Amino acid sequence: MKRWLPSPLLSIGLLLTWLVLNQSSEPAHWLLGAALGVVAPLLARPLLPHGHARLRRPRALLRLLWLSAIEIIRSSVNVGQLILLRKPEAVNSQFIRVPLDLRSPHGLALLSCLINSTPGTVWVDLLPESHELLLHVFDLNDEAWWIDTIKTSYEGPIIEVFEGAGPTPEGEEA
Amino acid sequence: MSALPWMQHLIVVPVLLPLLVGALLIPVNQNRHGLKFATSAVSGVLLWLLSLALLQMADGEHWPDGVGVYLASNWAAPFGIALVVDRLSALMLVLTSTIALAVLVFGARRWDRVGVHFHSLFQFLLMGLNGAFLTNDLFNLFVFFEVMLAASYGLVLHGYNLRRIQAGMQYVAVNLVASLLFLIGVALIYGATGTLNIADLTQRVAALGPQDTYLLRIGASVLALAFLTKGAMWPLGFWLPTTYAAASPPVAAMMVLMTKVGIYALLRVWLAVFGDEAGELQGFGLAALTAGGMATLLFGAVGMLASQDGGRMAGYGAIISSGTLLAVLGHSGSAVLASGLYYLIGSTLAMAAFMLLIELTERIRPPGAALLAITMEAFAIEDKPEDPVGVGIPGTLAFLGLSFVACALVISGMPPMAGFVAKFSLFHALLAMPGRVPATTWLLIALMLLAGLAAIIALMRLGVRTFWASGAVTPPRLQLSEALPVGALVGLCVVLTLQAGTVFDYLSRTVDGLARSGPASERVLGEPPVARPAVGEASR
Amino acid sequence: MSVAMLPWWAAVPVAVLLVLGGLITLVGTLGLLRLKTFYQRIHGPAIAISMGAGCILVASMVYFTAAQSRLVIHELLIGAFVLMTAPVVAMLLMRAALYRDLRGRAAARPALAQPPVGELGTETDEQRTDAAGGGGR
Amino acid sequence: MLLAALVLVPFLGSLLAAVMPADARNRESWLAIAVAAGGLLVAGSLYPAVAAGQVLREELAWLPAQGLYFVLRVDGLAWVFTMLVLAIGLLVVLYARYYMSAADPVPRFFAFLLAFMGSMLGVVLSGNLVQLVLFWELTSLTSFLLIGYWHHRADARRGARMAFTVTASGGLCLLAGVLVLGNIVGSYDLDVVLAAGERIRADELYLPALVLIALGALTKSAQFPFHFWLPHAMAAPTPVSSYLHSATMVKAGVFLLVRLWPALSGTPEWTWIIGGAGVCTLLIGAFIAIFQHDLKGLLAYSTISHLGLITTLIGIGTPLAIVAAIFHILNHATFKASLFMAAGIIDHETGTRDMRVLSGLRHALPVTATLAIVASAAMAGVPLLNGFLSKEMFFAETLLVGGDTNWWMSYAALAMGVFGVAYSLRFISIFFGAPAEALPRSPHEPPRWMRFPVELLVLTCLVVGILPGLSIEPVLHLAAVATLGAAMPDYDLAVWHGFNVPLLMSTLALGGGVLLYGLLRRYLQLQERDTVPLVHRLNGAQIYESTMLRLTRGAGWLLTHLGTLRLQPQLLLLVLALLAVPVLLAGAPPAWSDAPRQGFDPLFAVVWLIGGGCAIGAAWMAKYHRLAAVALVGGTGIVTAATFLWLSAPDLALTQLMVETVTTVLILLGLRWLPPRIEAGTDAPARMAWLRRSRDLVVATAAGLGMAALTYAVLVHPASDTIADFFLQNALTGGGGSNVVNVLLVDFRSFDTLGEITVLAIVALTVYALLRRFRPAPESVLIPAQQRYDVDPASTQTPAEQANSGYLLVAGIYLRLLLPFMGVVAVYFFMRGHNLPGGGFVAGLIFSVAILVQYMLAGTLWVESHLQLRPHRWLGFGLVLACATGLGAWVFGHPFLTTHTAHVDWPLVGELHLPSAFVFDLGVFVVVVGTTMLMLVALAHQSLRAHRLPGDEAARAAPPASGRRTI
Amino acid sequence: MELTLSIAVGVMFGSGVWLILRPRSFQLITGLLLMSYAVNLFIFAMGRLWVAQPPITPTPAVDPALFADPVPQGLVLTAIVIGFATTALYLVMIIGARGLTGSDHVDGEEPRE
Amino acid sequence: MTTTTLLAGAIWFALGCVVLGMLFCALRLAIGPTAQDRVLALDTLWMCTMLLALVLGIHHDSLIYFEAALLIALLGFVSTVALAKFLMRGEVIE
Ligand code: NA
Ligand code: NA
Repeated sequence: MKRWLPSPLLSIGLLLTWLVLNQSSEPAHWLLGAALGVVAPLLARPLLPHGHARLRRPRALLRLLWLSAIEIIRSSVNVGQLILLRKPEAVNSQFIRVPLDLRSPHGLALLSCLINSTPGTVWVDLLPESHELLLHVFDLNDEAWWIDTIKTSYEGPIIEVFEGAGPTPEGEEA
Repeated sequence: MSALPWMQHLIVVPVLLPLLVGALLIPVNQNRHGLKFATSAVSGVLLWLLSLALLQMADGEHWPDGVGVYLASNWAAPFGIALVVDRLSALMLVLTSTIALAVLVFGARRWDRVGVHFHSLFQFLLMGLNGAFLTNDLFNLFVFFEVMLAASYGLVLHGYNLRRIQAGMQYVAVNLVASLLFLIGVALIYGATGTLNIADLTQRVAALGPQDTYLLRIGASVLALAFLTKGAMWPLGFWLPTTYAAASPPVAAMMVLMTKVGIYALLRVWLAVFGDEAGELQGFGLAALTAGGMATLLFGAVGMLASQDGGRMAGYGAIISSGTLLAVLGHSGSAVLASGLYYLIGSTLAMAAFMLLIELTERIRPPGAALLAITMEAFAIEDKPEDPVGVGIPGTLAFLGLSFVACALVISGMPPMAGFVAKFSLFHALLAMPGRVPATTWLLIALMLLAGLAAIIALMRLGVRTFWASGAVTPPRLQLSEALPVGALVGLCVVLTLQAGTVFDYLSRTVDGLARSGPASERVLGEPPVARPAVGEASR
Repeated sequence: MSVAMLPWWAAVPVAVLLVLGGLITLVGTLGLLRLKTFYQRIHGPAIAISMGAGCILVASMVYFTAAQSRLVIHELLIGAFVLMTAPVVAMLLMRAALYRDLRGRAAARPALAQPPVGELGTETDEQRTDAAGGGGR
Repeated sequence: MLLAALVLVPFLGSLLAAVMPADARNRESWLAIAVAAGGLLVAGSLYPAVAAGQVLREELAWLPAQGLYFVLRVDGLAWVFTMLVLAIGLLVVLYARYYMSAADPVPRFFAFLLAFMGSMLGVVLSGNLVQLVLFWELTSLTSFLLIGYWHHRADARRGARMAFTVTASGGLCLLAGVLVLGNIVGSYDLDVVLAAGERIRADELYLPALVLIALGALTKSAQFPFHFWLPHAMAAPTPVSSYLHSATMVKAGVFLLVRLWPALSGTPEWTWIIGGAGVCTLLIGAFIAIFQHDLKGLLAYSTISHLGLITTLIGIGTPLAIVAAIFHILNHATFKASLFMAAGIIDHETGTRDMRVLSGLRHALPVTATLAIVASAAMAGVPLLNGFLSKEMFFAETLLVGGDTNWWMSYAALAMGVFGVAYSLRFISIFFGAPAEALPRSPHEPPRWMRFPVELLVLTCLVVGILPGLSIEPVLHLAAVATLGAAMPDYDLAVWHGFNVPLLMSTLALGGGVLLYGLLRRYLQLQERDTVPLVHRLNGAQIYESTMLRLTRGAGWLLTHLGTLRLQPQLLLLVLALLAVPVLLAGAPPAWSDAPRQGFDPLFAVVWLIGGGCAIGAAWMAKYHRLAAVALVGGTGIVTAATFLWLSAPDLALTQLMVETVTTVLILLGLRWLPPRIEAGTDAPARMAWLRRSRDLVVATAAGLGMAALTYAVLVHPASDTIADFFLQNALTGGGGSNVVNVLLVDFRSFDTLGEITVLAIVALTVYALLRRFRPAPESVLIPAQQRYDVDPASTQTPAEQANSGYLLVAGIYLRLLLPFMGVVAVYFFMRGHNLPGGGFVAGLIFSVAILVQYMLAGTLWVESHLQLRPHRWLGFGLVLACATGLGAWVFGHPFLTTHTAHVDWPLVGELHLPSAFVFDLGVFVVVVGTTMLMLVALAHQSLRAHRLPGDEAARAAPPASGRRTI
Repeated sequence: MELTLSIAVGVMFGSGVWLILRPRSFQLITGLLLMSYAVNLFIFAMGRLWVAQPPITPTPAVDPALFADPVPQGLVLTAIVIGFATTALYLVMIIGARGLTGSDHVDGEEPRE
Repeated sequence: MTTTTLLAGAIWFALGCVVLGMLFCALRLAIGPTAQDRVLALDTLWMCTMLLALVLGIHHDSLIYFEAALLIALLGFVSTVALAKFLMRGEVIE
């Protein structure tokens, strides 16, 4: 099964993509979509060294996404206000470093997606030795608050989603 | 449903065969020279036979009016793309495949190995050339021009060195801009007339409104600029000598054909669109062509005199021949066309042979001798006359010398070779025009004679330096595969001279067909597509 | 004008979302134009990408669903793809800028080959036009 | 056939001789002798007919359409010349058998000689003027080869070139003249032309025709001012000189003048041009001849002088003068041939031709000396020898010129006679005096058969000189009648005409010549002086050489001013042509009263404010800020894509977007190898640069305005009836697709698409081939500075490490996850293309970009170790697939590329249509992928090479392994 | 809209012409790119301007006057692709020339002035 | 006010905002000053074009515009990434 369908989630995603793209639910499209869902990951597999992500807690993921969505809207309004109302010189943009415990590449990817999608913060780099996240914050008031928010609101849930409760890193070679 | 007679398919084969062969050779490993050459050569031979067959068909009773039409994709002209074989295009196909065969054999032992994918590029070049000769659609002509040019870019840079890449930069840049002009021209013609098919244009031109006529004039002039850049008209052809001199000999020989394509295209479009059906547009722009042709002729002559190395001379020789053709065509149109075409055949064959020959003769001369020889001649420095004891010329040198003389005679238009016949018949045709001979005719004749003189002086200088003043001790090493094509091309020039009457008969039939643009265009537009299975069924 | 006649329940949200999306986009790009350093500027488009695009995508979904009387949700794909590609762009661009600045500064002041990062964010880099070095490439 | 054989056999003999072995001297000689003797027999057999006044003609159609027939025609004149050419030829061949050294490549010699003989016969026998020109030029060519026979000698090469240049140019003038003549008469046939004398002389083109023909004849006959080539032609082996400069080559010119006498003569122009040249030549030639030291040089100038004499006679143009001219042509041929041969014997025997060295040869070469003395006497015009007779006639004719009041012609003739005697004495002097010492070889009498030709010729001189009426009269009459026809005068060929003025002149000339010679020897150191008095500055050869040099230099100068080797001027000219030519040709535009169809859209205007701004910005930045220029061009591209979208061309928008992306990546890949701009030297004149820039700015602005105006003119002008309607109406029914653009590409105009994907394949192969030989600039060989910056952790990592665990880890997760989605999207765009925007091109580009992203992410090595892409195969397969799809139509009896649709009924899925256009489009897809991958990957591979290249340098630049980072 | 597009074509063409007259190979290739954009738009304009009338025919029987002209679009598509290919070729040529000649001048050598 | 005029107004407004946004991007693209600024501006220009396509789709009540937007969403980032990588590493494909 794993040999022919390395990641059912991905395959389903592809099938759905196909159906949505064609805006059709004809049997032919289901068939073709399914075929693509099987073939595309197989063809792409040699180029995926980290394998596919496995979601341990899908529900935690949904909750995380919901919270992030709210955060995105809030930050958007903030940034918009700053751009429009504050003098650019008065905006306190800073780099900050956030020590991370998250190791899973997929988890890190999700984290970066959430951080970057949230206006006002940009993921810069992951410092290799210290495993710290270098972050750029548009308007920094309180560095500790940022570090804390990221660790609790984002990193924690992500670790939960991908690694379950346990600390074992996931995502070796598929 | 009625099937297309299989003979009819032959029209498209000159495009398809090289395409398929070229494509099949792409994945073949670079080390398998033998296989690549063999495949390429088989294709060359087949193309040659095929072009002869098409010539036969076009000249015979096979098609009414000697015009064979092939509707690619089975859509009637002007909607689909029509390929048209008439005597002229068949002639160009024969010329192309002949030279191609010679070049292939010539390149067999050495040149196809100095870079990769020689044979694929070569086949694609043939495809482009053949397609350009066959197509009756302006945009398709552009596409085949691009096929031809792209392949020629590759071939000019084949096994590139400093000189080739410098020349290539010029060649490619100028032709890229010229291609843009081509597009502008074609687009404007479409914008003005609403069609791309040449035969359709022929029929539409006379009925255009003043605005569309104006746009058509502009479009046609821009298009002509593109053709003339390829045909190396002064002042658009400065890239040519540099490129010829830098390209490897087999490529340079093929390049000779390519300048002719520009002129062919111009001829095709002009005879059809601005021919006898064009109303007030008949003969549009020909005066400018004459002037440009004369300037080109003069420029070629000057360049010939000023050049020292064979490659450049050949380049200016090609410019002279372009200039001659353009000037006479502009001057008298179809009245001199038969002679012009004869000239075209002769000069192309000789120039191609010359291109190959130059490389062989360069083996005679020890490197560095050239410069010394030039100074010596220029300042008339005499070395002491030695004892009157001759130097034996072994067979190779005799062969090379004879071929050189033959080529030089054809290129310069000196008797008794084809070049002279061509020039004489051009003169005769120019002078035989009704009415008093205008001064421009005399000027044109004088220019052609002067250019011939310049050519023969320059070529003699080169020949003397190469064969007589080289101080060569050992005769150059020559392989049969290198001598054979040169000999064959020179032999063809001789045959062309001896059989001038026969050739002219064919050419006058060709011109008869071309001069009346009406019937030919009706043939193209009237060719019915093969009946499809029911229309509805196909679309279901 | 080929806009279809929509019922009120669809037209109003679409209109609002469009206006909102347009405004946010405008503000985001204004940020790009107005802010003083690159590190600040990168935050401007972020709102356009996240919120502006989001609003317009939703508007599009609602509009076509209502206009065609069937569920049209293929805009979701756009949203998903943007979510997956925008972070890559931001990360790479930010990191490129950072190391370019570090390198530029190291070249300008060889003694300070490895300056602390914290110093970077506040500095305006307007003065340093990148003529020859990387920018000229 | 007989006449044709007469001309052809020498050429066949030439070919035969050419392929004979080098050491077969006897065989070749016999061949040549047989050819000449056979020719003589044939020609001789024609005598009865010719003598009876018949004109023999043979015709062969060559270019009937152009009125060009191969006509061989023998009348008296032609017959006499034929005999002359063949007879002297026979003797020369015999002589050459002994003259040529065993080391000389004799086959070549005889081959050239026979070819020359054939050409000469062709000139003489031509009954068509164009054909005459043809053979005329052939004599130039073959004589060029003969003169340059000893081509290892520079003087031979130079002499050959000079002779050829002069005579061939003359030949071209002759051709022009013949064309004019043909234009006047309406035929090139000799008989017709000769019969049309009145018409020709009355025509307004008479003078040009005369001048052009005279140029041909005068150059060939070495007449002043073209005489200079002849002495230099003496570098040829002596048999060649003996043949060319007595009976053949130089005689062709005077032959032609005699030949055309009926058509052209009888006008003052004729007399002035021909006679004037003749008089100048006879005086100058004779005078210079006296001061030569080289035996052959003396003979050469004497030849010039005698030809001047003949030309003068022709110029005088009275019937009697023509008789005299023909007579002297024959006489000169005999004595001059024998003299050249004698000179050759002397050269051969003594090893030198220098008259300063030679003396007293009568002791060693008594027979030769006698022969040479007799021949010289004939040359000097001593009575009882043939030269005397014709010279006497010449004197008589000169007296008639200008009536009783004008004597200048007679003085000139007398002077020439005096000089002639003087140089003849000079020639003879080598046989007298003390035997020379220190000769390179000690002389002996030559072999019997080498001397025989000389003996025979000298005998002829004597016989003709003593018994002209019996010997030469009939022959001369034959030639003269053929020329003069009804104008044939009465004349009397006798040795003694009583005491008259010509005899007095002859006597004066003889006496004066002896006196002059004596004086010159005594007072002008004739034996030693190096220069010719009075006229030594008049060095034709030097003028020729410097003319040629100036010609070459002038041509070079012109070339640099008329042309250019640089690219920028060429492009400028192209743009200027684009601006000027259409405007000039199209004339004034007609009234243009149409209004725009679409209203003004401010948003669209703003969009193009962006696009235009980006374009101008790119133009501004491209010199020093390449990356900025790339970005700005990208901006223009995006706006273009948006425009396509806006204006109902979704397919174009999609393609433009993808091409934009790929182009950007491509240019960046290329920029890696384009090191920072090297600043040009500051010494470049800034003013010039400014001028240039202003000029270019004007040109660019004009081009932009022109294009804008043209576009606007079309846009506001309603389209005429276009072929587009057909496509719109038939796409769905006939092409089976609703996306008309796609149906155009894969059905209506699929032939274009086939060509287009071929272009892609060609370019990919070319790029690949170029990169195989790519050598980077030294400045860019090193790893880029960015990668050597040791603060960056990536500087110590391989690309694969960067992607799998380094800074690209997080980005890599996305990019790798996106790969299958990109594939699916590619399939989507491919599948829908026939009905909706999309198709093989776009799909191919999407697929390529998907792969490309992986290359960008993990580097070439990693990707290729995990995924084998073989772009070459893709290319080949795609092209073959597209072709094969097209060829499939043949099976159904349809033309190439006709589309067919297969209808497949599948369970569950239902009926599926598989149009062949779909397979064709698949071919397009495959080729696009192959092309893009081959080009980009080939470029990317260069980085690998560079990483290997710098070796220790890179190692030095790389930081120590770890731990020096502060972040 | 007609005016805007005309000016757009003109500006791009003019910028391209300016660039191809410059001496540096990168300027030349940029100029060629801009010129081919301009020419593509020009060809496109030959079908006149149509807003929201893409040549996609929903039914067999259509009124051609209601659709944009597909022919120029087909031509432009071909021209875009060929232009892309030739740009790639020229790019590789200029880096090849830069490597061999040591100069980025279009003539492969700095002009002698 | 009908729904059509309401929608039309909103669409015009959105189009205006997007086009103006594009103009801002283009200005940043032109003035730089650093290379990364230009790259960022270019990327934003891509995004704005995507939004333009979407709004135009609504404007013309047509799904034809969707594909262009999809393509930009999926692949618009590639040239930006290439540029960024070029800035950071000096070459696009290592
Ligand atoms: Na963010
Ligand atoms: Na007198």
